[in-house]
Amino acid sequence: MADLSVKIHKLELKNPVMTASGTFGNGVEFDDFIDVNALGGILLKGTTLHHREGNDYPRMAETALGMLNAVGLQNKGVDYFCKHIYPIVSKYSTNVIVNVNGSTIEEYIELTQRINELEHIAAIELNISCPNVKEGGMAFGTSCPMAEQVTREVRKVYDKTLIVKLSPNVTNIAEIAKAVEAQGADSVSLVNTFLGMAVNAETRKPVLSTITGGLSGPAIKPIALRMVWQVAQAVKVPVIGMGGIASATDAIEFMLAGASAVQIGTANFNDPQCTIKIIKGIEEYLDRHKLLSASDIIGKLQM
Amino acid sequence: MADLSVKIHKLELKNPVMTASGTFGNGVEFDDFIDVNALGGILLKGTTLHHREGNDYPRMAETALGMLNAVGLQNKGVDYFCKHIYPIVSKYSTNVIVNVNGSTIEEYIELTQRINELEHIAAIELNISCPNVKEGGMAFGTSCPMAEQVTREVRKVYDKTLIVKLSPNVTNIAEIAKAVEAQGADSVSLVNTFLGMAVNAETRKPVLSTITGGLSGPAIKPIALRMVWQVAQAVKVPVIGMGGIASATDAIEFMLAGASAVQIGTANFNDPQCTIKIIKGIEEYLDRHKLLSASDIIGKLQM
Amino acid sequence: MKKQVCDLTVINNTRLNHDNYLIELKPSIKLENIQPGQFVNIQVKDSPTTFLRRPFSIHDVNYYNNTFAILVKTVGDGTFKLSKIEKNETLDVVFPLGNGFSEPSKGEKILLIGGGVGIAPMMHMARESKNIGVEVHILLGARSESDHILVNEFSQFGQVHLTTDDGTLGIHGFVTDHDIMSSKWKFDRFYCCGPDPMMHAVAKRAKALKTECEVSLENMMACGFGVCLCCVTKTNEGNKCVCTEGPVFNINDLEWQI
Amino acid sequence: MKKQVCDLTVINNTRLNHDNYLIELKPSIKLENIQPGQFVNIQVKDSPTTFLRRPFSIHDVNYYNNTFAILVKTVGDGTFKLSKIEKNETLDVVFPLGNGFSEPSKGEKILLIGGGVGIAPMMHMARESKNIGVEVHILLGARSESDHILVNEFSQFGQVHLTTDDGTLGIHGFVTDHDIMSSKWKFDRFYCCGPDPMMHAVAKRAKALKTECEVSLENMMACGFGVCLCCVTKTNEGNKCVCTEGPVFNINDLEWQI
Ligand SMILES: Cc1cc2nc3c(=O)[nH]c(=O)nc-3n(C[C@H](O)[C@H](O)[C@H](O)COP(=O)(O)OP(=O)(O)OC[C@H]3O[C@@H](n4cnc5c(N)ncnc54)[C@H](O)[C@@H]3O)c2cc1C
Ligand SMILES: Cc1cc2nc3c(=O)[nH]c(=O)nc-3n(C[C@H](O)[C@H](O)[C@H](O)COP(=O)(O)OP(=O)(O)OC[C@H]3O[C@@H](n4cnc5c(N)ncnc54)[C@H](O)[C@@H]3O)c2cc1C
Ligand SMILES: Cc1cc2nc3c(=O)[nH]c(=O)nc-3n(C[C@H](O)[C@H](O)[C@H](O)COP(=O)(O)O)c2cc1C
Ligand SMILES: Cc1cc2nc3c(=O)[nH]c(=O)nc-3n(C[C@H](O)[C@H](O)[C@H](O)COP(=O)(O)O)c2cc1C
Ligand code: FES
Ligand code: FES
Repeated sequence: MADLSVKIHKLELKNPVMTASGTFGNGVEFDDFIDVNALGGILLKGTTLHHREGNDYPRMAETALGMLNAVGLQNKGVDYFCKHIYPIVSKYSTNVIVNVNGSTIEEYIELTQRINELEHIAAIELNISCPNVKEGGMAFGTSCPMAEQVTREVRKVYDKTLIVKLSPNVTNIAEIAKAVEAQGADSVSLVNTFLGMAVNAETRKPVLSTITGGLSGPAIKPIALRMVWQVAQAVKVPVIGMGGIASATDAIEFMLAGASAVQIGTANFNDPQCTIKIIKGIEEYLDRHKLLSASDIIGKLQM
Repeated sequence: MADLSVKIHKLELKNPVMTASGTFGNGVEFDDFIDVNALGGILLKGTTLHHREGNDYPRMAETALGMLNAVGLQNKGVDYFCKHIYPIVSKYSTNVIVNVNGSTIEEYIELTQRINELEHIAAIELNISCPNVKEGGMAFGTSCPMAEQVTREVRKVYDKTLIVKLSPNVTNIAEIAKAVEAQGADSVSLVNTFLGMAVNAETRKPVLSTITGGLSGPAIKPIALRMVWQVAQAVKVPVIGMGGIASATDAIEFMLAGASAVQIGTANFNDPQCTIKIIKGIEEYLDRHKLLSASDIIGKLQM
Repeated sequence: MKKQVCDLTVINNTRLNHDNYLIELKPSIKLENIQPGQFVNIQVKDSPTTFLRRPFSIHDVNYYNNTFAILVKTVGDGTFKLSKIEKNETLDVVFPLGNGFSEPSKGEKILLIGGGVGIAPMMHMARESKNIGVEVHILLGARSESDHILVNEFSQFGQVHLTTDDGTLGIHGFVTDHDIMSSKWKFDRFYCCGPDPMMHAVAKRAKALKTECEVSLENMMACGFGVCLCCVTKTNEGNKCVCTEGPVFNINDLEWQI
Repeated sequence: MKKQVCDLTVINNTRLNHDNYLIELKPSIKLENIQPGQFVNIQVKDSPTTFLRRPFSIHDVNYYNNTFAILVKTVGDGTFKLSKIEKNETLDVVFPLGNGFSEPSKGEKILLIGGGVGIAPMMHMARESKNIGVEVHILLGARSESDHILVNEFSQFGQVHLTTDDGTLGIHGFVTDHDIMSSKWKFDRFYCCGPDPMMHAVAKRAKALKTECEVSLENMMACGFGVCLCCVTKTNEGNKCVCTEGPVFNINDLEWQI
């Protein structure tokens, strides 16, 4: 049986399959469906310094093999997180990673410092790519200087594994990846959602309360895969790939393109057990191809 | 019965439905299926100054409700066009528009001058967004200064309707749209295809000979619609919307978001008669909503 | 019972009228303690336009046969495909989801109000309420006579009152036009599920009558089990997820302008 | 005949073996002059993974009943869904597409070579060729005995020769291992359709024997009628579209390394 373990900087993942922030709650919502500890790691939902109500309903629109969301980082803030959520997620033996969001550099720093104190949080994922908030969010991820600055400042106050999550809504994602790598990111994860829109022709109104939202799901896979491939060639740090992954085959494609690990997002909604099936499928694939370890496919696309 | 006619600069379209370049051949391939003259206009396949063989097979990959293509502007060049294709397409009474491609500014200019001489070509669509060629193509459409320059130079030698076709592979498409408008574009059309990629997990090879290709079809509709909406707010010239339109409802959504006309691309492959159905559907919609003309929905999204 | 994702066998699919289908499902695990108002989330296969699961109220439960039923009204391709499902086929279902209606007390008099396919959760509610010695009245509203379904089945558990928008059956008008909703009836509780405007009208009446009232919301859902945060509704305590903190809400907790 | 896009009625869908289905279709317009080797392009409904139409060779034509048949081998969801189609359902088909095999002359001796589902276009070819007084031999290759289908039907039009990769029926080996492809038979023409390696091997043999040889290619297609330029193959005259300038090519025109 093939060795599925992979490394993302200091993180040891028992397999390359993680969950994507905002699609897996705090993990506990999945306890009824799967053994969360069987995953390589879990990304908790986006956290901010202060409580956020998020955007108004409707926050969701179904599209061609995809969905738009405009949740807007609804969460109870870091105090609540430390008091009520952290104790629960600390029980997991898998890697638990917090997705960190700010509207200003200062917020990113303060939030990171708070998370830094939490022993069982193995890493943070710096979200500089949320398309659903008015301030900060994607603005940091679509400008090289801003991406650099926020990474540099957060790096100063954080010594565990720092993953920076990139926005796909850019002309040159490899450039942003190189910029954050140069500022000390230990890994980059991509892609966050694509800015999209849905219109109701009958009511002649936008479907989402926020007009635009973030597109995820199988529809975006070809673009996400291209971006992961471009970024993997541009940086030396490990790349975490995501965007429309719903099967082991999808995950393997991302790994061949250069991803050391993958995150599963929207697919969790359709099948709360898909992550476990994907792990099994990768294992079967490696065995069938007589490969000894997951690293035998990472970046092994043959040209 | 509602008045379907719309205007794109000097072009009078009997209805807002055109075909997208590269998906409609030279029109004649559709003569067996539809009355091409019933369309608002047709965009001929991408033309270059010199003969191009295009890329190697495989040039196509099917994706989640979409497809990647890597045709690479295969065409016989402008001499052949003038001699053999122009005489045939001149028979059409609808607007016939040439999609103009170059690897250098000089090529764009020379090609435009050649097309300018053709009486029955009502307009050109300057393609600064082809992702499938090594030189030129998308490079012009993803940089503001380059987009400005090519538009300015072409404008100098062309006095009929100049449409500039934008690339979606950018951070800020509205900015590019404003830039080409300022240089004299009479209209902008968007979007061209999204740069994407497909991998065959079994062979561990890219599916396309060119590794990456352009994504089109319903999958991209939410992103295309958002871009059309952003561009329509940013420019004063008429916007031509496209990207995944397959039904009258899709077309109406783009028009509500601000498109004065639409182009139908990939949907022509699935249903060679879809353009005619879309025209009928728009007409029915207007009648059902007691609207007198197509212009009553253009940009009429209610916030 | 614990949330599950499993393949349920279709025991029966009965067409009730032009657009309503009663689908009976049998899990391999034992059904226990399904609260009236809870729902299931179903994967629709072979529908390119149906990407996400589709939520349906648990219509009725038969613990003896270990089956439950859902009532499906065809409105788009997802429900259309479901309506074509045949006996012995399986459906991939996540269930049971959400919180049900709060349990009435023995001796109370309650009114279950269902509009359109909103009657779906009321059968299980009517059955369970009658079982514990509650006086059940059922008020069903529909557009027209042919839209009224399951009237006989409901009448097993209490008196049924009907309205139609066009007057072809029962009282001519909306449910709130029915005398049963007037002050003289003195219900302890209203339980309501139906189109938004109807639930608002019922809630308004309930406030006026000072009657306890719960409504079951049908917000658009992506996950159905509390992780996507797409299905929220505004409450006194901020945004709450309809899928896990509802779908049933007491109208006093909602920020409705009524 | 002129290219059409229309709904064809399924007259019959016969399962031939584990993965091959013979689907008979009836158009409302009159069939005329369908060339052997031409193909149709079918819209597959209800398959989220099947976005584009799927091309199939025209297997056989019955002008008298105004029907034609296609032979479908299930390899993915598109062909799987097609294999489930039932009598009286309709399929949305674009046809006839492409150029057929060049017509042999009366008195000639030809060998039709089909590998796997590549036998599909050969029935119509065999029938038409026999009709005009050509001596037809048919060489069918398959993996194993159970993969050989329609052998009796082919034998109406000429002598059938069989190979299997595993030796369970006919000659053990590939089609090129069969004696019928040796120099002593002196065929005027080979017509071949099957997996790429097989067509290459046949082409090589044809070159060695100096026998005229046409092959039918199965490149991936997006449109099927010459507008997307996705299906190209390299020829002496540059890239040509398999859908409109093929699918049948003379091997001398192709840039194959043989
Ligand atoms: C908790 C809950 C319980 C439900 N119980 C039942 C039930 O017991 N029986 C039943 O038939 N239906 C029920 N519904 C509604 C049902 O889920 C939708 O009708 C179904 O998802 C529509 O799917 P579709 O693919 O057929 O239609 P679509 O093609 O997705 O939509 C068709 C039309 O219906 C509208 N629509 C779809 N879903 C909703 C929604 N949730 N709210 C408002 N409009 C919507 C769309 O905007 C569109 O106009 C319930 C919904 C929820 C959230
Ligand atoms: C001109 C032409 C004529 C054809 N005639 C017939 C016929 O008569 N009968 C028949 O059964 N099939 C025929 N085919 C092949 C048939 O079109 C494919 O098998 C079908 O499109 C597969 O669809 P799917 O959705 O089932 O498989 P998918 O899920 O799309 O694919 C399943 C597997 O098959 C491979 N595949 C799919 N299409 C092709 C292709 N064109 N070439 C090589 N590999 C492919 C895929 O890469 C994948 O590995 C023909 C193809 C062409 C181009
Ligand atoms: C409902 C929803 C909420 C999300 N919330 C977050 C978030 O809080 N932080 C974040 O970095 N990404 C968030 N994402 C983006 C996902 O983590 C992921 O990057 C994206 O969905 C693409 O992957 P997928 O196609 O597998 O879903 C969210 C996505 C969805 C669908
Ligand atoms: C096979 C193919 C070839 C194309 N060739 C061209 C081209 O030559 N010039 C051009 O501007 N756009 C070309 N396009 C892009 C389309 O015109 C259109 O912008 C894109 O496909 C998005 O629209 P759709 O989703 O409706 O197809 C091509 C698209 C496809 C699928
Ligand atoms: S539907 Fe996802 S949280 Fe309610
Ligand atoms: S398949 Fe489109 S040109 Fe051949």
